[in-house]
Amino acid sequence: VAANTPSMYSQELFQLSQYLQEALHREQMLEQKLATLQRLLAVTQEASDTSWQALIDEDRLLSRLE
Amino acid sequence: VAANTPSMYSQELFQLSQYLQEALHREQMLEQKLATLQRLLAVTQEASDTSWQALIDEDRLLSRLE
Amino acid sequence: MSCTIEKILTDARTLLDRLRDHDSAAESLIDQSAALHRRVAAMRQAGAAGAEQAHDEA
Amino acid sequence: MSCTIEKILTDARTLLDRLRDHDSAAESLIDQSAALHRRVAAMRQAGAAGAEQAHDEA
Repeated sequence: VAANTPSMYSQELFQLSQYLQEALHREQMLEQKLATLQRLLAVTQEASDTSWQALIDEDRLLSRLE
Repeated sequence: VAANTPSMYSQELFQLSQYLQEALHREQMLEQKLATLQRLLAVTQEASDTSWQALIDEDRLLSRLE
Repeated sequence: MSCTIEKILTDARTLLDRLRDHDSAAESLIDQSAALHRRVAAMRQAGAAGAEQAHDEA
Repeated sequence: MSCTIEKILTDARTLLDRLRDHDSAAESLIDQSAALHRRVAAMRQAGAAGAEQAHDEA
Protein backbone atom coordinates (compact mmCIF):
# COMPACT_ATOMS: atom_id res chain seq x y z
CA VAL A 1 0.00 0.00 0.00
CA ALA A 2 2.80 2.39 0.93
CA ALA A 3 4.30 1.89 -2.54
CA ASN A 4 1.01 3.13 -4.04
CA THR A 5 0.98 6.29 -1.98
CA PRO A 6 2.33 9.24 -3.98
CA SER A 7 3.56 11.16 -0.97
CA MET A 8 4.23 14.31 -2.97
CA TYR A 9 0.46 14.59 -3.29
CA SER A 10 -0.54 13.89 0.27
CA GLN A 11 -0.33 17.58 1.22
CA GLU A 12 -2.38 18.62 -1.82
CA LEU A 13 -4.95 15.90 -1.25
CA PHE A 14 -5.28 16.95 2.38
CA GLN A 15 -5.82 20.57 1.36
CA LEU A 16 -8.28 19.52 -1.32
CA SER A 17 -10.18 17.40 1.16
CA GLN A 18 -10.38 20.40 3.52
CA TYR A 19 -11.64 22.73 0.77
CA LEU A 20 -14.34 20.28 -0.27
CA GLN A 21 -15.53 19.69 3.28
CA GLU A 22 -15.78 23.41 3.84
CA ALA A 23 -17.49 23.93 0.48
CA LEU A 24 -20.08 21.27 1.33
CA HIS A 25 -20.74 22.95 4.67
CA ARG A 26 -21.04 26.40 3.14
CA GLU A 27 -23.32 25.07 0.42
CA GLN A 28 -25.60 23.62 3.10
CA MET A 29 -25.76 27.00 4.80
CA LEU A 30 -26.72 28.55 1.47
CA GLU A 31 -29.41 25.92 0.96
CA GLN A 32 -30.88 26.72 4.38
CA LYS A 33 -31.16 30.36 3.39
CA LEU A 34 -32.95 29.45 0.17
CA ALA A 35 -35.43 27.43 2.23
CA THR A 36 -35.98 30.46 4.49
CA LEU A 37 -36.58 32.63 1.43
CA GLN A 38 -39.17 30.17 0.15
CA ARG A 39 -41.09 30.40 3.43
CA LEU A 40 -40.84 34.21 3.60
CA LEU A 41 -42.12 34.66 0.08
CA ALA A 42 -44.99 32.25 0.77
CA VAL A 43 -46.18 34.05 3.93
CA THR A 44 -45.84 37.40 2.17
CA GLN A 45 -48.02 36.22 -0.71
CA GLU A 46 -50.59 34.99 1.84
CA ALA A 47 -50.40 38.27 3.75
CA SER A 48 -51.42 40.12 0.58
CA ASP A 49 -54.53 37.97 -0.03
CA THR A 50 -56.85 39.92 2.26
CA SER A 51 -55.84 43.31 0.87
CA TRP A 52 -56.15 42.03 -2.68
CA GLN A 53 -59.58 40.55 -2.06
CA ALA A 54 -60.74 43.83 -0.50
CA LEU A 55 -59.61 45.74 -3.59
CA ILE A 56 -61.48 43.31 -5.85
CA ASP A 57 -64.65 43.62 -3.74
CA GLU A 58 -64.37 47.42 -3.74
CA ASP A 59 -63.83 47.41 -7.49
CA ARG A 60 -66.94 45.30 -8.04
CA LEU A 61 -68.98 47.58 -5.79
CA LEU A 62 -67.79 50.72 -7.55
CA SER A 63 -68.53 49.28 -10.98
CA ARG A 64 -72.15 48.73 -9.89
CA LEU A 65 -72.35 52.42 -9.02
CA GLU A 66 -71.34 53.45 -12.54
CA VAL B 1 8.65 14.96 -14.81
CA ALA B 2 7.27 11.62 -15.92
CA ALA B 3 8.79 10.07 -12.80
CA ASN B 4 6.71 12.48 -10.71
CA THR B 5 3.48 11.54 -12.45
CA PRO B 6 1.49 9.05 -10.36
CA SER B 7 -0.35 7.55 -13.30
CA MET B 8 -2.75 5.60 -11.09
CA TYR B 9 -4.24 8.96 -10.15
CA SER B 10 -4.48 10.54 -13.57
CA GLN B 11 -7.99 9.15 -14.14
CA GLU B 12 -9.15 10.34 -10.72
CA LEU B 13 -7.58 13.75 -11.17
CA PHE B 14 -9.26 14.09 -14.55
CA GLN B 15 -12.63 13.19 -13.08
CA LEU B 16 -12.06 15.57 -10.18
CA SER B 17 -11.12 18.35 -12.54
CA GLN B 18 -14.34 17.74 -14.50
CA TYR B 19 -16.49 17.79 -11.34
CA LEU B 20 -14.96 21.05 -10.16
CA GLN B 21 -15.36 22.74 -13.55
CA GLU B 22 -18.99 21.73 -13.64
CA ALA B 23 -19.52 22.77 -10.02
CA LEU B 24 -18.04 26.20 -10.74
CA HIS B 25 -20.33 26.59 -13.74
CA ARG B 26 -23.40 25.49 -11.81
CA GLU B 27 -22.51 27.80 -8.92
CA GLN B 28 -22.33 30.72 -11.36
CA MET B 29 -25.79 29.86 -12.66
CA LEU B 30 -27.04 29.85 -9.06
CA GLU B 31 -25.41 33.23 -8.43
CA GLN B 32 -27.16 34.68 -11.49
CA LYS B 33 -30.50 33.57 -10.07
CA LEU B 34 -29.73 35.21 -6.73
CA ALA B 35 -28.99 38.45 -8.60
CA THR B 36 -32.34 38.15 -10.40
CA LEU B 37 -34.08 37.61 -7.06
CA GLN B 38 -32.46 40.74 -5.67
CA ARG B 39 -33.81 42.81 -8.55
CA LEU B 40 -37.29 41.27 -8.38
CA LEU B 41 -37.58 41.93 -4.66
CA ALA B 42 -36.40 45.51 -5.15
CA VAL B 43 -38.96 46.33 -7.87
CA THR B 44 -41.68 44.66 -5.84
CA GLN B 45 -40.87 46.79 -2.80
CA GLU B 46 -40.95 49.89 -5.03
CA ALA B 47 -44.23 48.78 -6.58
CA SER B 48 -45.81 48.76 -3.11
CA ASP B 49 -44.73 52.33 -2.27
CA THR B 50 -47.66 54.06 -3.94
CA SER B 51 -50.27 51.80 -2.37
CA TRP B 52 -48.64 52.14 1.04
CA GLN B 53 -48.48 55.92 0.80
CA ALA B 54 -52.15 56.03 -0.20
CA LEU B 55 -53.09 53.99 2.87
CA ILE B 56 -51.09 56.33 5.11
CA ASP B 57 -52.74 59.40 3.56
CA GLU B 58 -56.19 57.82 3.93
CA ASP B 59 -55.42 56.90 7.53
CA ARG B 60 -54.41 60.49 8.34
CA LEU B 61 -57.51 61.84 6.67
CA LEU B 62 -59.77 59.44 8.56
CA SER B 63 -58.15 60.28 11.89
CA ARG B 64 -58.97 63.95 11.31
CA LEU B 65 -62.62 62.96 10.87
CA GLU B 66 -62.70 61.27 14.27
CA MET C 1 -4.24 7.15 0.27
CA SER C 2 -6.42 5.77 -2.49
CA CYS C 3 -9.27 5.96 0.00
CA THR C 4 -8.55 9.69 0.35
CA ILE C 5 -8.83 10.31 -3.39
CA GLU C 6 -12.01 8.24 -3.42
CA LYS C 7 -13.44 10.30 -0.57
CA ILE C 8 -12.46 13.49 -2.39
CA LEU C 9 -14.20 12.31 -5.57
CA THR C 10 -17.31 11.39 -3.60
CA ASP C 11 -17.38 14.80 -1.89
CA ALA C 12 -16.91 16.60 -5.20
CA ARG C 13 -19.75 14.60 -6.74
CA THR C 14 -22.01 15.29 -3.74
CA LEU C 15 -21.24 19.01 -3.94
CA LEU C 16 -22.09 19.07 -7.64
CA ASP C 17 -25.38 17.21 -7.09
CA ARG C 18 -26.39 19.60 -4.31
CA LEU C 19 -25.51 22.64 -6.40
CA ARG C 20 -27.78 21.32 -9.16
CA ASP C 21 -30.65 20.81 -6.73
CA HIS C 22 -30.25 24.24 -5.22
CA ASP C 23 -29.88 25.96 -8.57
CA SER C 24 -33.26 24.41 -9.33
CA ALA C 25 -34.63 25.65 -5.98
CA ALA C 26 -33.44 29.15 -6.87
CA GLU C 27 -35.42 28.92 -10.13
CA SER C 28 -38.57 28.22 -8.08
CA LEU C 29 -37.79 31.21 -5.87
CA ILE C 30 -37.71 33.39 -8.96
CA ASP C 31 -41.17 32.11 -9.94
CA GLN C 32 -42.45 32.81 -6.42
CA SER C 33 -41.09 36.34 -6.28
CA ALA C 34 -42.37 37.07 -9.81
CA ALA C 35 -45.86 36.02 -8.66
CA LEU C 36 -45.54 38.30 -5.64
CA HIS C 37 -44.48 41.16 -7.89
CA ARG C 38 -47.55 40.61 -10.09
CA ARG C 39 -49.76 40.67 -6.99
CA VAL C 40 -48.28 43.91 -5.67
CA ALA C 41 -48.44 45.56 -9.12
CA ALA C 42 -52.09 44.50 -9.50
CA MET C 43 -52.89 45.94 -6.06
CA ARG C 44 -51.28 49.22 -7.08
CA GLN C 45 -53.35 49.32 -10.26
CA ALA C 46 -56.60 48.39 -8.49
CA GLY C 47 -55.97 50.99 -5.79
CA ALA C 48 -55.29 53.69 -8.37
CA ALA C 49 -58.43 52.76 -10.35
CA GLY C 50 -60.57 52.98 -7.22
CA ALA C 51 -59.10 56.37 -6.28
CA GLU C 52 -59.70 57.67 -9.79
CA GLN C 53 -63.32 56.62 -9.77
CA ALA C 54 -63.93 58.13 -6.32
CA HIS C 55 -62.41 61.36 -7.61
CA ASP C 56 -64.63 61.34 -10.71
CA GLU C 57 -67.74 60.92 -8.57
CA ALA C 58 -66.77 63.68 -6.14
CA MET D 1 0.54 16.44 -13.76
CA SER D 2 1.52 18.60 -10.83
CA CYS D 3 -0.02 21.48 -12.79
CA THR D 4 -3.28 19.50 -12.85
CA ILE D 5 -3.37 19.12 -9.07
CA GLU D 6 -2.52 22.79 -8.75
CA LYS D 7 -5.36 23.70 -11.09
CA ILE D 8 -7.69 21.47 -9.11
CA LEU D 9 -6.67 23.15 -5.86
CA THR D 10 -7.17 26.58 -7.41
CA ASP D 11 -10.62 25.63 -8.71
CA ALA D 12 -11.63 24.20 -5.33
CA ARG D 13 -10.47 27.37 -3.60
CA THR D 14 -12.34 29.56 -6.11
CA LEU D 15 -15.49 27.52 -5.63
CA LEU D 16 -15.26 27.88 -1.86
CA ASP D 17 -14.71 31.65 -2.09
CA ARG D 18 -17.70 32.05 -4.41
CA LEU D 19 -19.91 29.93 -2.16
CA ARG D 20 -19.00 32.21 0.76
CA ASP D 21 -19.86 35.33 -1.23
CA HIS D 22 -23.15 33.92 -2.42
CA ASP D 23 -24.09 32.62 1.00
CA SER D 24 -23.67 36.22 2.11
CA ALA D 25 -25.79 37.43 -0.84
CA ALA D 26 -28.53 35.00 0.23
CA GLU D 27 -28.45 36.58 3.70
CA SER D 28 -29.17 39.97 2.11
CA LEU D 29 -32.03 38.46 0.14
CA ILE D 30 -33.56 37.28 3.40
CA ASP D 31 -33.34 40.85 4.76
CA GLN D 32 -34.97 42.18 1.58
CA SER D 33 -37.82 39.70 1.62
CA ALA D 34 -38.38 40.24 5.35
CA ALA D 35 -38.73 43.99 4.65
CA LEU D 36 -41.21 43.23 1.88
CA HIS D 37 -43.18 41.00 4.24
CA ARG D 38 -43.34 43.81 6.81
CA ARG D 39 -44.61 46.19 4.12
CA VAL D 40 -47.34 43.84 2.94
CA ALA D 41 -48.39 43.04 6.54
CA ALA D 42 -48.53 46.77 7.35
CA MET D 43 -50.69 47.40 4.27
CA ARG D 44 -53.04 44.64 5.37
CA GLN D 45 -53.33 46.19 8.83
CA ALA D 46 -53.81 49.74 7.50
CA GLY D 47 -56.44 48.54 5.03
CA ALA D 48 -58.32 46.68 7.76
CA ALA D 49 -58.19 49.72 10.10
CA GLY D 50 -59.60 51.98 7.38
CA ALA D 51 -62.39 49.53 6.59
CA GLU D 52 -63.26 49.24 10.28
CA GLN D 53 -63.49 52.99 10.71
CA ALA D 54 -65.63 53.42 7.59
CA HIS D 55 -67.91 50.72 8.98
CA ASP D 56 -68.13 52.45 12.36
CA GLU D 57 -69.09 55.73 10.70
CA ALA D 58 -71.74 54.15 8.49
